[in-house]
Amino acid sequence: MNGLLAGTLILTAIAGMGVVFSPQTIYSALSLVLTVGLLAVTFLILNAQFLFAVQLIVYAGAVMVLFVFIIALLDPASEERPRLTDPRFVLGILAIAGICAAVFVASRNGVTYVTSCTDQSAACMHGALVGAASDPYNTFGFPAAAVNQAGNVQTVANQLFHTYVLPFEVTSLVLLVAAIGAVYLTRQTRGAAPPPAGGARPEPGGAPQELPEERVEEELVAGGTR
Amino acid sequence: MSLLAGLPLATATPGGGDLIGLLPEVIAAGGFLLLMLADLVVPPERRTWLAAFSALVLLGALGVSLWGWFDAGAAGRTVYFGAYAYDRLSAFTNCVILVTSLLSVTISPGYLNRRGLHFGEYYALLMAATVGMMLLAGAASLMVIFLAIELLSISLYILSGFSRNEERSQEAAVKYLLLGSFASAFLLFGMALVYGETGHTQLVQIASALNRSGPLDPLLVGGVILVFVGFAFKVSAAPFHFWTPDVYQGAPTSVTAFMSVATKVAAFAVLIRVFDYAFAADYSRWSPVVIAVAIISMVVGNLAALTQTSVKRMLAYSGIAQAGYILIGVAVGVGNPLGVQGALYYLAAYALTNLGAFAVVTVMTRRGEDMDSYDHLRGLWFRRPYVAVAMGFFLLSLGGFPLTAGFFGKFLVFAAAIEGHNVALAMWGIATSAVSIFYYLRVAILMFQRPAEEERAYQWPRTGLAGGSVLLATAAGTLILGTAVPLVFTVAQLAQAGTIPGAT
Amino acid sequence: MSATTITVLAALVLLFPLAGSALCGFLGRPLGRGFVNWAGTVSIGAAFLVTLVLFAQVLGAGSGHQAITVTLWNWLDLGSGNLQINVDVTVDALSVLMLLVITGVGFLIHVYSVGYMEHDQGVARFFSYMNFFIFSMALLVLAADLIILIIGWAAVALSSYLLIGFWYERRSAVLAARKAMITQVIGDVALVIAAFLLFLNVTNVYARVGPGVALPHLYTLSLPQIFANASSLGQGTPLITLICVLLAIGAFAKSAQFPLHTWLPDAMEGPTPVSALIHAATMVTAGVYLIARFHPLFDRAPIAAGMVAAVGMSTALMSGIIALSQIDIKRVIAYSTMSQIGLMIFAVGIGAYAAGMYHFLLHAFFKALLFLAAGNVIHAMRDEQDIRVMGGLQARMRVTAWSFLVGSLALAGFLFAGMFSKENLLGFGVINGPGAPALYVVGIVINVLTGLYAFRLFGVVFRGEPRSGRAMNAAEPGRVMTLPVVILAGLSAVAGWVLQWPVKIAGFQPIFIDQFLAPVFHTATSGSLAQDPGAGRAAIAFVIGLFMSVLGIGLGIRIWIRHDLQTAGWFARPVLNWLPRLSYNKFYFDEIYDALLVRPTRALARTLRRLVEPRVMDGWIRGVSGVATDFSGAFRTAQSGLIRDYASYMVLFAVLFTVAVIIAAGVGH
Amino acid sequence: MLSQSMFPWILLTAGFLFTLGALGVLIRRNPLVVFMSIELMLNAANLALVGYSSFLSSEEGQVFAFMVIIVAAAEVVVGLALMTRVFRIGRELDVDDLDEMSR
Amino acid sequence: MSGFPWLTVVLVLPVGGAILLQMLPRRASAAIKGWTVLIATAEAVLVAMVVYQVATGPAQGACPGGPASRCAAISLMPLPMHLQEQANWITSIGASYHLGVDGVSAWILALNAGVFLLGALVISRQTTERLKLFCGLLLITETATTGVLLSLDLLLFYLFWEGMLVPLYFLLAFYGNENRVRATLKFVIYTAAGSLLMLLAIIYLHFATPGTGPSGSFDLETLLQHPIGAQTGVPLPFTSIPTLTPMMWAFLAFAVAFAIKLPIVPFHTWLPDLYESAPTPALVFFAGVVSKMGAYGLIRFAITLFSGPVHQLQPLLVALAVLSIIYGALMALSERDIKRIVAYASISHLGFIALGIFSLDQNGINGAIIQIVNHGIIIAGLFLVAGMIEARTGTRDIREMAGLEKRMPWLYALFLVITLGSLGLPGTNSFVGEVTIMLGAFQYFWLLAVLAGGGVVLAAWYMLRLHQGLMHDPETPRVSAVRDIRLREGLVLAPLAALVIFLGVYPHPIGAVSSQAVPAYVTVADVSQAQASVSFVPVGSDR
Repeated sequence: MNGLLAGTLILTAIAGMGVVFSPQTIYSALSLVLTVGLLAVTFLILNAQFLFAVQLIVYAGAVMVLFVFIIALLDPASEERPRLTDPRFVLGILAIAGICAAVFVASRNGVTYVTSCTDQSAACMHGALVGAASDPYNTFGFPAAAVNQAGNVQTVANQLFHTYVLPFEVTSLVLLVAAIGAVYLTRQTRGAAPPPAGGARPEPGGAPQELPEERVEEELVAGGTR
Repeated sequence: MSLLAGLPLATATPGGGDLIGLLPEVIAAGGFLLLMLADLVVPPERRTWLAAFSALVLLGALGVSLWGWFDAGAAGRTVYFGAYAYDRLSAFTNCVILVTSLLSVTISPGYLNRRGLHFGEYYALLMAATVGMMLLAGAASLMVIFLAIELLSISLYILSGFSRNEERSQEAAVKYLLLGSFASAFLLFGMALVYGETGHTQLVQIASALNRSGPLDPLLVGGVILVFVGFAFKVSAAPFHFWTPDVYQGAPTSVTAFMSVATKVAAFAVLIRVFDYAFAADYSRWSPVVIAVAIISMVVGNLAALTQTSVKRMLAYSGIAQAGYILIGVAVGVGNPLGVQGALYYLAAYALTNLGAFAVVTVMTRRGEDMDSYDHLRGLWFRRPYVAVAMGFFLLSLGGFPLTAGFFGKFLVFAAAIEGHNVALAMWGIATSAVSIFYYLRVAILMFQRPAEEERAYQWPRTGLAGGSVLLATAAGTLILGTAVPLVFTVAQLAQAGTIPGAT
Repeated sequence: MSATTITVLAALVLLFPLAGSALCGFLGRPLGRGFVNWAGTVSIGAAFLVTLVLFAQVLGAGSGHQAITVTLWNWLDLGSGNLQINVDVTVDALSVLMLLVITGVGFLIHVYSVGYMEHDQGVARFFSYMNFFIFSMALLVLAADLIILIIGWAAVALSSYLLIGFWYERRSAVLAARKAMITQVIGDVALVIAAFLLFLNVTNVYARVGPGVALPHLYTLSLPQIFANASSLGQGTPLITLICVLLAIGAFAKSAQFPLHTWLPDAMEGPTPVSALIHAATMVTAGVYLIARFHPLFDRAPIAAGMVAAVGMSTALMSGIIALSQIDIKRVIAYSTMSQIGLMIFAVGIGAYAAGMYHFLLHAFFKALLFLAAGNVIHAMRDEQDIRVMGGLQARMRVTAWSFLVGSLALAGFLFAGMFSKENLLGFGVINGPGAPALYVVGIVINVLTGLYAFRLFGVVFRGEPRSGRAMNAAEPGRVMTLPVVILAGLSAVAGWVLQWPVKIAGFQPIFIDQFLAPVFHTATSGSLAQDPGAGRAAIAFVIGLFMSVLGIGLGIRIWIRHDLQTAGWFARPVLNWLPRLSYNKFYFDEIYDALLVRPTRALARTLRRLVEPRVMDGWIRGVSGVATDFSGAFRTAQSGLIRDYASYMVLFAVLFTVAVIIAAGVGH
Repeated sequence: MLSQSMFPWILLTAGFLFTLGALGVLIRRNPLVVFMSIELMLNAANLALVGYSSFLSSEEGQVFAFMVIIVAAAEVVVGLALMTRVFRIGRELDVDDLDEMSR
Repeated sequence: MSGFPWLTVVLVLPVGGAILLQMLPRRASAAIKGWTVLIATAEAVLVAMVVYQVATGPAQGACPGGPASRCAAISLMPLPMHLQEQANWITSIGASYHLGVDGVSAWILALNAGVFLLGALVISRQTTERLKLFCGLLLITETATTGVLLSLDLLLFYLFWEGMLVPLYFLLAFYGNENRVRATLKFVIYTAAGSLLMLLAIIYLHFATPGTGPSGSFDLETLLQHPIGAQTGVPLPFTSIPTLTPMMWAFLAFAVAFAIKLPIVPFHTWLPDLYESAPTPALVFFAGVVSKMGAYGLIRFAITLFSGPVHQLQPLLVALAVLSIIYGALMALSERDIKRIVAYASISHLGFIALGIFSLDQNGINGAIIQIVNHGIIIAGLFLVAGMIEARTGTRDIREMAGLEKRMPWLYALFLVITLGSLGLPGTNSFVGEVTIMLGAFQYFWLLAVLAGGGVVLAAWYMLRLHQGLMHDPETPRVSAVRDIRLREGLVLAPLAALVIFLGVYPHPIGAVSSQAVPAYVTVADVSQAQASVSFVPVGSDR
């Protein structure tokens, strides 16, 4: 398992580099598909079967398809290689180095908290049920009892609809908003609301532009115009 | 269910008590859904009805929030299993957000009509953003925080680009979207670290975990800092502010007015909750960063605003600077009630004042374009004396002159800094405030100078009932917060008095 | 001599001129010239009458009379231990003597002015100023509190300023007025500082009574209080010397003594009655009065007193020399005034106060006479003052010429007034003062000079042939102008003789004045009044002095009336040929002051305006705002509009903060 | 069973992917690739979440990751919609062109 | 007169008048002006009653913050306040609405009311275009300055202090000449920067003062009764000043705020620019009152609250004051613009006031108070004259004007009196103040006092240069058609000139009132200085 995990992680990293460094947009997209897929595998190795599925369905299946579709629509030209002397590039590399070093050192030396319950509040008990291993360094994976009896998917789903019902509902709002937004932004102008004055910005002091729907609007504007 | 009955799974089910805590958000969200439907049936020339409906919903939510202030009581509680705090802090911020939202809705129809942007989606999105902000203000779990931020951000991305055929608006939207997602990623990664190192996403438990902690955890502080970066982006604190001027300028002004104020209020509310309460134990770790960001914000915001020529951009930079001042209160807010009280007072003051200032820009808008250049302001006094006086008043308040709301905001955060033995921080505030007076007053003076001849010949739109009432309301609020200080200050004290409900 | 009477009389002396001034000033223009003439002169006449009553009162009190000090009102009271000033007036022999001259001579000059100013538009203004001057001068001499004295002192300076600049359209008059005023202010400041020193040190005497002891109201700048406690200042201590030097500087400024003398010749820009009243008879002698008044202090400060004497004598010598070569009739008289006042200052410097005041009294007569006569000449010459275009006026203006001759003789010290007072004064110098006989020797040289310039002036103006058409057509002015001249000539001629009566045969000392002033100068003093030179020395000094005066007169007549060129040629010899140049250029004092004080100050002021103000004072603000603007520009440059740049900054700072905090945590760990 | 010593490597990979995504945002001019880079960053965060979740035996991380995936999808929808609007057909896909507003 | 809140009435009357003023129609300029004058007159009458009360009535509230024994325990003489009013304001941070008047503020209050009345009287047609606005701003400014003078609570004081800037800003920015915007901005930013520093120090005092209860206090008297003990600080090299303690910093903040408003020399450059560009009616009360607020603040707050630091820095402060005197005088000597000359002369005279205050001597402080009143009268008169001349000749350059006396004898006479007052001629009111100030300073810094005397000589020079330059010499073409002042103008100037003389001859009324209170201030300073237990090295005094 360890070897499998290590291999997946290395492949993920390489695929991720493909996203960033591919000159062709479509290669980037394909690399991202690869990365996402490899991450799904990693999730599976980490006993997160539910997420494995979601990752594949939502990301690889929907999001990336959308990307590819847009790429096809817009047909971007290939990009020239970023110069190594670009300060942004240097900064990015330094950031990678810095963060990786910090994370690595910290995670090896760091102390992870033991979350043991001290009171009998619902929240705490809940945490104790699934989260509190006496020694988190001992194993990866869910508490044996829960996973053996119900499985990962059930456990997560159960949490989603009980403890995390509020965030779950919020996601629905997010999706709704995204839908409205996408529709609004992409559809052609509709109805009586006229386009603004062609995006042109008349010089200050210029004469007011006469617009055809002026009269209608005047009635609309609270308090009237002019 | 029988299959699962014997399993050691969570069986906690949300009940009515949970819903009561979330009632204002639920009302607003319901309004959001209804608005989408109503948009389909309301004829285009009657879209002002949508505004009226939104206002009604917001008023309802406001009423419920006010009721919630008393219902939650001094102690407050969390609902939905530690996901949302039903306490006075959230009630206070909810009220501020709802009021700003209400005022934004009121100025919108006139403005949108003049810009040719009057679509029903506008109100729906505004309502969604409001829901996101209220959720954010009350969020008591990292997950809800992230989702609320995304909800309000996505709504605002779209609203920024609401002027679909205007390049500036679209550009603003793309900038906001890309940078906003970028910042969200930072926030998320920070949350992942915090979650991982404490084992929890609920703030209550994070706080108790931190209290129990023995030796320091570098990854945890790294996560804390990344979370802060994410929030700093939302409150547009320097050096994470770069999106602000461009987006404020490009977005339709009514949207700018709304997002410059409400987003900041919500984000600061959550910043206070997360940092001054949940992360209080790690105060010594994160406070240098917050202080640094506060100072950089004050310096960059005020100095950059000096040489602006667009009111919207100037107000954007001013907003960055104001974020710095509020951050003073946050930075010294741990164990120092005055810090949080000051920040809350400042938020309320800033909300009214800045909204008023942007409202002036909206009522100045003429057909099809924003009139936000300094040249457009010149001679406003001669065309629209009351608007000019109101604008002057808002600018004075932003500059922190006495008898305006801004003064007591500044006073309280500086007092908090000094009480927190951080005189240097207050000194930075003082020095940059002095600088800020220059650009505020420069604009104020412009309004009272004679306009050029051709400008005078131009027929300027009238303020209108809605715009006038918004200006009146904001000006009155600014005045009340500047004079009847105990009124709001007591409220801020009460709001501050509760920590995260349930925390030890 | 009850206090109430004195209060009323003193108040009247002050009020009459003040009322006259106000009447002329406010109502003069609407009511016209006739009103002004009456109001202006009658007020002074009334004051003179009141003064006579006062004089009678003092005289009636006999030789043992005490000074009477009355309080008019409370000026300022800042509480115990702080400044407490009353408006006090004091009436004693000295003040009455001064008042007599001020109002008496003043009255004559006012009468004269009616004629002199008959063609001038600003007559109302003129009489208003003149009356105000009389008021100020009366206040000065009556004041019994140093601060009130300073007020009078300054009011005198103000009226002098106003009158010098009376013809304000003349640039030279304006500048002269300004110069006079600034010099006076220097003197004021010196007096004020002296007042501070007195306040602090005399107060401390009382403060040492002990803590907790309730002090009565102490008006510590009250002159009687100061004098009563003068002993607390010690004898010859640096403190009292400093105080006296400061007082002397005030006196020098007023009395045009070196080095504050340059304003007086320029002050001749004013109308001639002004010169007669203010710049000859009264104001310029205020310095003498001041030192005489403060004699309890000067008596205790021999070094300061000696300095005063030396300065007085050197001023007398210097101005005597300058007077020899001036060509403006009034300037010549002005320098002679300086010279004579120098002698008075010398007298009070060596402690011969009564002698000094005696010379003041007589000098007032003959110097006013000379000025008024000169005024007649100028009037007749239609405002021409250059003596080179005069000549031969004796034939055309007999009364004036004879009066002028009386004045010249009185000035030179032969037969008339000056003979008594000046020789008496110099007699004290034989054994008193610093390096006793040395200054006396200078004094007798001055006697020669006095005769020289007096008769130079008389000869050039009145004798010989007219040197211009104006001189040819000159004529005697009306009675209103000649009458005061004649009266003054009479006074000059007889006053000495009368006051000297009965003559103390061997001593030639003015018994009357001595006795009259004795209560002032001999009460409560334990210091060193001038020693009586004794009958023998006085007689010898008198004879020598008289001889020198006659020598001077004779030389003057020889050179300028008989035109003996050989005598005049002495001054062309190499030993003496620097003298005329020095004399003509007034010892270059104006130039020196210009170079040392005026120009550097102006240059400094200009430098401040051109460099310091914009570059330094405003500069640091501009610097700050410049830096702010630069930063603003930098921040705006950073705001490039590029998403990738924005993201870069975010990454930079996010990573910076994160890594820094992690490292800090690690270090802390 | 996984060894606990593997955990730092998971975190390291997450950190690497995260900063790699950030690098992509910094150096790439194509807005689509920039967007993909951001997705990469979100995925990195998800990896950390799931890694922690598994490591701590706590399901919260997985729930969180699930939310993140949904949000990311929503963001992509809006973002791509905007981009089709801004970078209309024919216009060069370059974020550096978006600098009308600056300073 | 007790019980009724007279001071509140005094405070709100002008602003109330300003609000009612808005109901008048814009065109009714006579009514607007009449109303303004009426309000200003009523205010002046009220203030006169207050001053009378202070002069005659007993001081009340011996120790308002606690029992009288407490005052005695720390041997502190309470400020002898009259007509005190106190009400709750922001209780939770210890700020209250606390008004009071004493001998220090009484005559300044009277000056304030008088000068504003004068300002209302001289509003002329030149501002008719927006007369209502002008009058409203004038009245609002009066409330602000009155509030500054009456507040005994530091926060309340600050509110008025900073609030004063707002109406002034608009007043100066709307009216006045072409340079007004720049000059006004400079003024406002300059003063606001200083004030903000003071705000910091106020907050510091609030938290640093021990024993003032759980919510602390902003009340002046309470703070005075709880002195801050000895503090440690950084030694300042090369000086005799021992330490830069927090209190020293706080004092510096106060001092800078007041020094800017006063102004003392390195902080003065806003003043000439502003005076040059401001409209005359505004200038009358601006120069007459507003700049005096700095001096008042120094007396009331800086030397009482910070007696330790003020004693330590005394040599420096006195030196700066003398520098102001000399520098202002020299600048006045080299300027050519009437208003700038007067402005620099004003700096020089205000230097005297600062000198008196920093002498920390009863005489000096009394003199400063007297001089505040006197200078207010004189500077108002000078600017009125400058305005009248400018209005007639159309120029302010003294080189273009000469010989005005012939054309304007009445103006000449009134101007003369005011000029003499300005140069401190004995017998005029300025002399009283200057001599008292210099006496106060002379005891401790004789050399500097003598230098100040040099300033008096220079004053004679530049004032005569101004007065004579305008009035004397052969007349220039510009003045040949000039008419003398009208009766109305004369009636405005004449009382000022009369006061110049009257207060010079009989200054007792001011001195009697101010000397009631000043001992308490000096005692406060001495006592808390002793309690601060910092060694005081006398400098410049060999006595």
